[in-house]
Amino acid sequence: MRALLITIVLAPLIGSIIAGLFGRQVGRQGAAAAAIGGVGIACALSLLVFKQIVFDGVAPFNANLYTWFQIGGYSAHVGFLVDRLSVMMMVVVTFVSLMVHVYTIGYMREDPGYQRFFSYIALFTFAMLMLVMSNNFLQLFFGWEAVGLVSYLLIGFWFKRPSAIFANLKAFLVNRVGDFGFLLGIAAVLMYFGSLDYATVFANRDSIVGQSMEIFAGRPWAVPTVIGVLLFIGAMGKSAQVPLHVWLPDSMEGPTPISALIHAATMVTAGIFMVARMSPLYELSETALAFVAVIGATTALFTGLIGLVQNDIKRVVAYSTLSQLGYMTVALGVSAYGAAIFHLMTHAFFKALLFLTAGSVIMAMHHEQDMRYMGGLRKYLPVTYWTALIGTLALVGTPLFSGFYSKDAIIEAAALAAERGGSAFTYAHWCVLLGVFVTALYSFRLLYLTFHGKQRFVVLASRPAADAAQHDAGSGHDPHVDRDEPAAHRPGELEHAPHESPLVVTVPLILLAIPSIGIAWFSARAMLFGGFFGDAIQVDPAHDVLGEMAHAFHGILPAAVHGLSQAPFWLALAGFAVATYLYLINPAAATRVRSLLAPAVRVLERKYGFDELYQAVFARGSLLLGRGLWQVGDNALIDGGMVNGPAALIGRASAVLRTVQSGYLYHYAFAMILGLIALLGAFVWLQ
Amino acid sequence: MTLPLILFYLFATVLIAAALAVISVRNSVHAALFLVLAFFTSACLWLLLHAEFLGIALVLVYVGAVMVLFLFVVMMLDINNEPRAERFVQHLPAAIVVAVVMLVEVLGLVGVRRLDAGGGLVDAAAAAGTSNTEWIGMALFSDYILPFEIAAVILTVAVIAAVALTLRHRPNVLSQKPAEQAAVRASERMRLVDIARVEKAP
Amino acid sequence: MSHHLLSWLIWLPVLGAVLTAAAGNAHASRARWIALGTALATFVLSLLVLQGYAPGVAGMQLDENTPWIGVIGLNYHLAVDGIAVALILLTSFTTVLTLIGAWGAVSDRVHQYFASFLLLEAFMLGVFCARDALLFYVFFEAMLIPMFLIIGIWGGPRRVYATLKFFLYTFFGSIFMLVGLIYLYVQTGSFDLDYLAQYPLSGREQFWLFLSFLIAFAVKVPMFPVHTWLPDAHVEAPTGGSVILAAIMLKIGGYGFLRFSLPITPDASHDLAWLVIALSLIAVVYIGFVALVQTDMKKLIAYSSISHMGFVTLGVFVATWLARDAAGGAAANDVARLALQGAMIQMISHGFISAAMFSCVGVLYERVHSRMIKDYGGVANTMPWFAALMVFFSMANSGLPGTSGFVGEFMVILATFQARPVLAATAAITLIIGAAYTLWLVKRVIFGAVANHHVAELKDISARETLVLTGFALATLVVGVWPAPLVNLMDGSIGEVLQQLLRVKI
Amino acid sequence: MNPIATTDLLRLYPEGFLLFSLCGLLLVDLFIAQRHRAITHWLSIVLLGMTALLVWRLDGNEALRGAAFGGMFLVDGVATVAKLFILLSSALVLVYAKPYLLPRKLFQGEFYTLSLFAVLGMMLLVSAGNLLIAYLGLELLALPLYALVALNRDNGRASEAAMKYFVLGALASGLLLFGMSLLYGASGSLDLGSIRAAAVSNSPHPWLYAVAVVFIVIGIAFKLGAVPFHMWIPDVYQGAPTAVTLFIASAPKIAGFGLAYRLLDGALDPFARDWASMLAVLALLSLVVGNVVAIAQTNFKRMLGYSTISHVGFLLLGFIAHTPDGYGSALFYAITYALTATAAFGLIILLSRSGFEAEEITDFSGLNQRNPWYALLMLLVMASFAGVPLLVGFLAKLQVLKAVIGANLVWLAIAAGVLAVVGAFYYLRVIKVMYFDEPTEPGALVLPKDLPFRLVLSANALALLGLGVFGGPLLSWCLRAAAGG
Amino acid sequence: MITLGHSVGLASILFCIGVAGIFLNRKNVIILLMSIELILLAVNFNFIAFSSFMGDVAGQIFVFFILTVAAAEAAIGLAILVVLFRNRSTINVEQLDSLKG
Repeated sequence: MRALLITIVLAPLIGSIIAGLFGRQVGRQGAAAAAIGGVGIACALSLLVFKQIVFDGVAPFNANLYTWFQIGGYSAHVGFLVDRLSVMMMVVVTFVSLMVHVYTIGYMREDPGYQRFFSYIALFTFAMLMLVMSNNFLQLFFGWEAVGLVSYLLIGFWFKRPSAIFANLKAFLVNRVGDFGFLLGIAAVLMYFGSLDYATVFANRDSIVGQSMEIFAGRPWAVPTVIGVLLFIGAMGKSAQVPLHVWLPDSMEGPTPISALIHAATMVTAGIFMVARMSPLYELSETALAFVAVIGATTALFTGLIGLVQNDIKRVVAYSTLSQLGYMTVALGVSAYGAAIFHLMTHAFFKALLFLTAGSVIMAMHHEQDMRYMGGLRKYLPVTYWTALIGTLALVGTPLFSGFYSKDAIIEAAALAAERGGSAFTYAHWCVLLGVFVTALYSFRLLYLTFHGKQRFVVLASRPAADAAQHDAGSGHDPHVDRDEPAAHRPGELEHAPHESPLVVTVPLILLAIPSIGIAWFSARAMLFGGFFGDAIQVDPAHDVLGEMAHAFHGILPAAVHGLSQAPFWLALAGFAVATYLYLINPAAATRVRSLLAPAVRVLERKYGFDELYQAVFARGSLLLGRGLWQVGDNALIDGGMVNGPAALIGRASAVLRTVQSGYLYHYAFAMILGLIALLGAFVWLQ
Repeated sequence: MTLPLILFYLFATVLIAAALAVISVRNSVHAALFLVLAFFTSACLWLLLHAEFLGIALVLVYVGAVMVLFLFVVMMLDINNEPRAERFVQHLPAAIVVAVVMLVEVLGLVGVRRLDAGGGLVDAAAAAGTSNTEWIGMALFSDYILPFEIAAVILTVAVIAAVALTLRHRPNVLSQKPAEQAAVRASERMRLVDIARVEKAP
Repeated sequence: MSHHLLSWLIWLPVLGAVLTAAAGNAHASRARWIALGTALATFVLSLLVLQGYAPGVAGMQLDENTPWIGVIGLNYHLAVDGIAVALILLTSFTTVLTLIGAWGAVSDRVHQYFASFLLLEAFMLGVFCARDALLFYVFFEAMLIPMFLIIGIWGGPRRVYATLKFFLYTFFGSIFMLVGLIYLYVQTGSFDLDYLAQYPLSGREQFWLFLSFLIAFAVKVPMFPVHTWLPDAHVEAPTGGSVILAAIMLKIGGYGFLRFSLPITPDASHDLAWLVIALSLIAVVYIGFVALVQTDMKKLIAYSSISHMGFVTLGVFVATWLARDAAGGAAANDVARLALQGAMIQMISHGFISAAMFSCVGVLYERVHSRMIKDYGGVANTMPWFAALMVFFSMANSGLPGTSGFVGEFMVILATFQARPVLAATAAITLIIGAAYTLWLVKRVIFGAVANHHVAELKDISARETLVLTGFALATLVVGVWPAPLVNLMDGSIGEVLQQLLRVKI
Repeated sequence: MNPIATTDLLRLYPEGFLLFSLCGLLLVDLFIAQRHRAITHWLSIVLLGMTALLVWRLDGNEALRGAAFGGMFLVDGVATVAKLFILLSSALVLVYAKPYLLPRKLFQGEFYTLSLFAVLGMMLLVSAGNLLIAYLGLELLALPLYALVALNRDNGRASEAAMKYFVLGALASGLLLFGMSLLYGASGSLDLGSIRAAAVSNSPHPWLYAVAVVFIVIGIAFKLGAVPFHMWIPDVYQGAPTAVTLFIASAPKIAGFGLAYRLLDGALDPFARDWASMLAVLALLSLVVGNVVAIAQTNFKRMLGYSTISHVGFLLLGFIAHTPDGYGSALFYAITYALTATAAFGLIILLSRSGFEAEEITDFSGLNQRNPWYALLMLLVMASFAGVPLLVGFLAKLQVLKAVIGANLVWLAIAAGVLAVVGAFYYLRVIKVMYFDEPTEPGALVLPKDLPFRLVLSANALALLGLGVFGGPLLSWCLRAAAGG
Repeated sequence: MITLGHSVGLASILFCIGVAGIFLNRKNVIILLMSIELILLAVNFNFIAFSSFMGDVAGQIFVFFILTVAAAEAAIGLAILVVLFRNRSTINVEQLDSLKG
């Protein structure tokens, strides 16, 4: 087992190192092979381990590989904890990554940074695996930061683009804000448990019940709450929860949609996973849970709203991701960890699907991402269209689709939690409900604007195909063409008709479409109610909403049927109807609505002004502060006052004193006599 | 008020007056002469203090030698007596104040009154049944022989220094050159020149 | 040789320096090789020291003690413990790489340049080996001259100002230490650190002595507000100078706290810890913000050095709190050890990272002859390998786990949290600011489109430069991934420092 | 009327030898042609050497320790150490002087004879056991110096310096004499020992002591050049021919120590508290004025003049502890200072040529490019002045500070230290000029032919390092001597 | 009856006059030399006074030497003066200020 796990982790790393450091030697194919091979191995073995743990009932693996440091009673190790929770994550991560790798072959074909890219994503897989397989906080933090690093590299992959390198800096810093809390959380854990190992910590979880600490004098806070909140701040950064969500949309700067997928479907789930992993601790604090729920709910609803007004196809998907993450977080907040993880999984599949379809569309449109210049693509890209449709249906939670089960579970859990009381949970419930409507609205808007309606682009067949193909090859992939520079052609003009993407692209689409539909059929019961996770997740009986729901669950079909009668379904339907009317039947109405709700729209387009605020307060503020401290503190006060000041003073004193040496004999003699008088007076006369 | 005391006061007054004159008169020659006066009076005072030998020595050495040297230099350099700089006048008060302060301090600290408490004047030489000169001589050439030698050295130094500083070799002045005389070779002493015979014209 | 190992370690570089200087201006390459050879030999010796040191055994080892200048009580007393060994390794290792890096850095008076570095190495090693307070001071001061010359002769335009500032600042600080030491000698009749550690001192004495040490070491570290010499010195110094300065010289300050303040004035160290901790936190945050707005790469890195060294002092003095306030107890003791370990590892790691960062700047400077950020941009286009390394070191500098930069800060923050969570939070701000100024630098220099023709003409790093940078990279990585060996090397000694700290002297 | 014992004469053997061979030298010199003047040069150096040898031999003979001529002349440890180093540094001076005097037409016998007389004076001074000898020794030292300063007769500055030196010197010795007369009045004796004794037992006019102390201290302060009795130093250092400055800067400092030691410790020990506090004030003033004003100087000799003042401050600090250790430290300080100063001025002479005095600091620009070796030597000298460890200057400062702190004057020690930092600035400036600046004149340095000069100079500068590293024996010797060993 | 106080007092006065002469004098150096002679005279007075009132010979011996030295001093002083005058063709103290600062 140990050897198995080590291989799983190291295979991608080795692949990454080969592709990265020896890319020149092994060449493009070599790099691709190495990376894919590594991740492939990891994926296969993960499935194997999954089988062993889930079906063969092998006991969860928990052991240290080596000791990181050992100081007195304190020790930190590198080790693995593989139980049902982590193995599930391992499968998701490796599988999605594998898809991405394959897809990359085609997507990045022409990019000079081919090897580099493979090395990045393989490295990402490694980091993510370290994160999910960790058995202690230290290693968790390592993976946590490592995925941050890779996302930094991925977003800035096309480092010539100012927007890209701005985005990756932003992403890293915002994540760092989260890590700030996370690190302190870890410190608190160490303080109260004296250890960083999950096992030890969870075993002694009761020791902190009722304890309180004074972070600011005279303000006792419950320790579980402090720990919970601090750790969750980390999750907020990684999982892009309001108000630390600002980095995710910008992260779409990476070579879309791959890095986008990395972020949307995989990396961001780290936060969700972490909270689920910490369930034993969170269960100790109502307050922490409420906090989680509120943040999640806010994210779920309000980021979804932003999605409504976006025109960039990627960004719509990105915002929908944000909103879905909000759902998961809500699930965590209401102690429906199973639901959260379940939704995480289903979402991974259908969101991956959506991203890849988006990518396919973008490729077809020669890296035109603005939906206002699309439309009617259905007939050009049939495969892409159908797979996209499936993804959308799953996303909005159409009964029988995987998304339905996970999402409904969350909403119901929220409802139950709300009944149990607590304004926070009520708020959460309402948010997720409305969220359903919003989700349907923007999802179908995307679908319609892209694939339906009359095509809003013209094809200039003037140029010879070869040239066009050559251009197609060049544009976007070739880093020297910068998207922010005025493109070679005016928006909405294509050199030649769009065409369906190659197999390496479509195959992953299809492969992802299948689980998007059906994965829930045979995993819903287990993961939601079946205690699939065993003791990896612990829920305080008082909070066990899933437990209650379990009684109402009688299987997949009944659930679907029952779903038809539920509010979420009708809300989704409403969203679908509105979208259909505005964007398919009567596009003119859309503009009218826009102008009608102009103020609201503006707010949404400004994304509630978070970016501006941060830019103004934190970015500029700290620059101003720094400049002030430097000029005033260092240069003026310290150097001027304490260092050069005295020096100059001595210099001046010297210039003055030397004039005493006037050169006149009688002055010299006079000085001596004054000395005599002074000595006589001071030492004899006065004694 | 015995005679010696009267004389003491008399000479003291003259001495102080002369001293003041030395440092205040404009003309260097006059200053020198006042200094001579000062020496004379102090010599007299020393006689009153039973230091006959030193009194005479003072007159001989100082008035006879040093002061003459002074005058000689003054004359030689014929220093023009430019009028006293007005800065002198403006600095004068400060200087005088300082001088007075010093005087007060010194007098006060030395404690003139307290000194009077000590015994009166004793003529040790007479007590020893010798003259002051012999008294000093005895000590000088027995206990104080070492200083005496050193003093001799000092005078030598003075001679060397003075010569080194002032002696200038004038080209047209004949003087002994011992170094060359010592280094001279026999061949250089005498040179034979043959003079052509002079024929008388017929 | 084995029982004079430390002496060899110290005096071999001196010999090498003499030979190097003797090579003369005409034979630059000969001088270079002699110097490099010496440095390598010294490195080997330091490895022997490591091998000769037994971590398990308590107390100072490889002891050499002979009277040097008996009348003034100066003994030639050398010995090392784990802490010293670690720093010795750092020194000899860094010096080798520095010399390689400086290979072609200067064209005139090469022999003097390399000789100065060897002298510097010798004196720094001396500082780490010295067990006699005065001997320590002697090396501590002697070090100034070669550095003074390095900055002054081969430095930048404002080198004279910078080097004078550097010299006088340090000289000024150490004067107080000297007076303190003499006072101790007058009281105890010995300069021997082991003896002084035992000697009881009144609270008042400890107070003043502590301050005198504090001034000396605070300048060296440097701590706010006596840090302003460092940016100037770094900016003007040649690359090699900056590297040595940042990598080793600053450490001597931290080392001094461990060797003087804690053992000799334990009570004062504890009572005045608040002062040092406050200054450290100011350094971490204030300096972080200052670093953010620098326009000169070297200056930026210099400020970041100050900010990172803040963690060292923070760790050391938080340890005094933890060890004493937490009412004893094994746990409290362990936290204190955690703090000290953090401080020490932070020193080592900062040695590698800052050295590497300055070397990176040096690489660019040798090509473009500018340190200004605005003169660069898009370096990654022309120097991919360099870019990769620079990004790596930047990440290390902003404390990414897996690099050594993380370990020390992590430990210190964990420990500080147990003393005062608020302080830990303040210190943790560096997570954000540190990343901000470092990565912003990377963004402006490495990434982006090619900024100007200078950048366009850049050649990627040569084999020599690669050697240097990868050397540092490996060190950073190893310590980051597996700090255990380093920790174990120092653990025993740190335990002893704590024991000394716990001894109440009043 | 007691006869002179032979032991007395034996105790005086070195001085006597020097005196008579000196008279011999006078005659020899008279018969030496100018082109053979080197003979005088070497003869006088040999003389000093032999005298040193005699001093050494004398010290070896325990029986001859003690007082001669009824306590007028003392042979003890301090006297021996001081004499040996007076002779050594004077010998250095003579070696260094030659290359300076030759091109300036000053290479005359007078320089040597006068210098040797001064040396004799110093030797008497340091073993004076009697006010009279002290006074005569002082004058025997001073008079030749006055003359030497003016030796370059055609140089206005030199003669101005000489005149200032003379007048102030005379004034100072007048003050000293006044003090002596009061001491005599207070104790009824000229013998230092009995003065000291009378102070505690039977003094006819005890109150006079206190006054006398002030005048004595002033006399000493002037000789050493402590503020405010320092005014002559910068002018004389600058005005005098470098060779003479070199002389004034070196050996007389040791002699000055001797004077202070004899009078303050030998005679006025019972009043240590008084003069110690006076010296503390003077020392502090000297440190401040010396270090601060030196910064503004551009003329090297003048700067060294001010630096001397600051070092005198340090030297006096050694006295204020009025313990044997303190005196020993002061002696060590004086010796090391003398050696450092000789090296410094020697290097100035090295750079100066006929018609060119390397007096300005800027004359040293880029010396490192022109001649790295001598630049290194000057670096050592400056570092030693500044008190950087491993150089002898550090040992001396350390030792003095120890004495000060031992006397519980920590604040004074700190002040001295801080002012030493100020002082470091202008020493560093010289290094800066040599190493950082570009040469003002191109090409390598043209060295004087005089090989012995160069060798001795190098040895002298390296000795600063050597003594810094292995100065222990010398220091302990000084301490032992002061402790009466 | 002459007392010790009288003579020492007189000496002190004389001494002060001599000292004052040195820093009062703004004119030529010769006066300075004369002032020095005055100071020495005062010192001699002290010695003689003490010597005679204590009946001890040492004081008078000392005076003897002071006279000797003073003569030598005067000689050298005047020599320097002559050299100075040759170079500067003035002995005005006001103009002896080429060395300062």
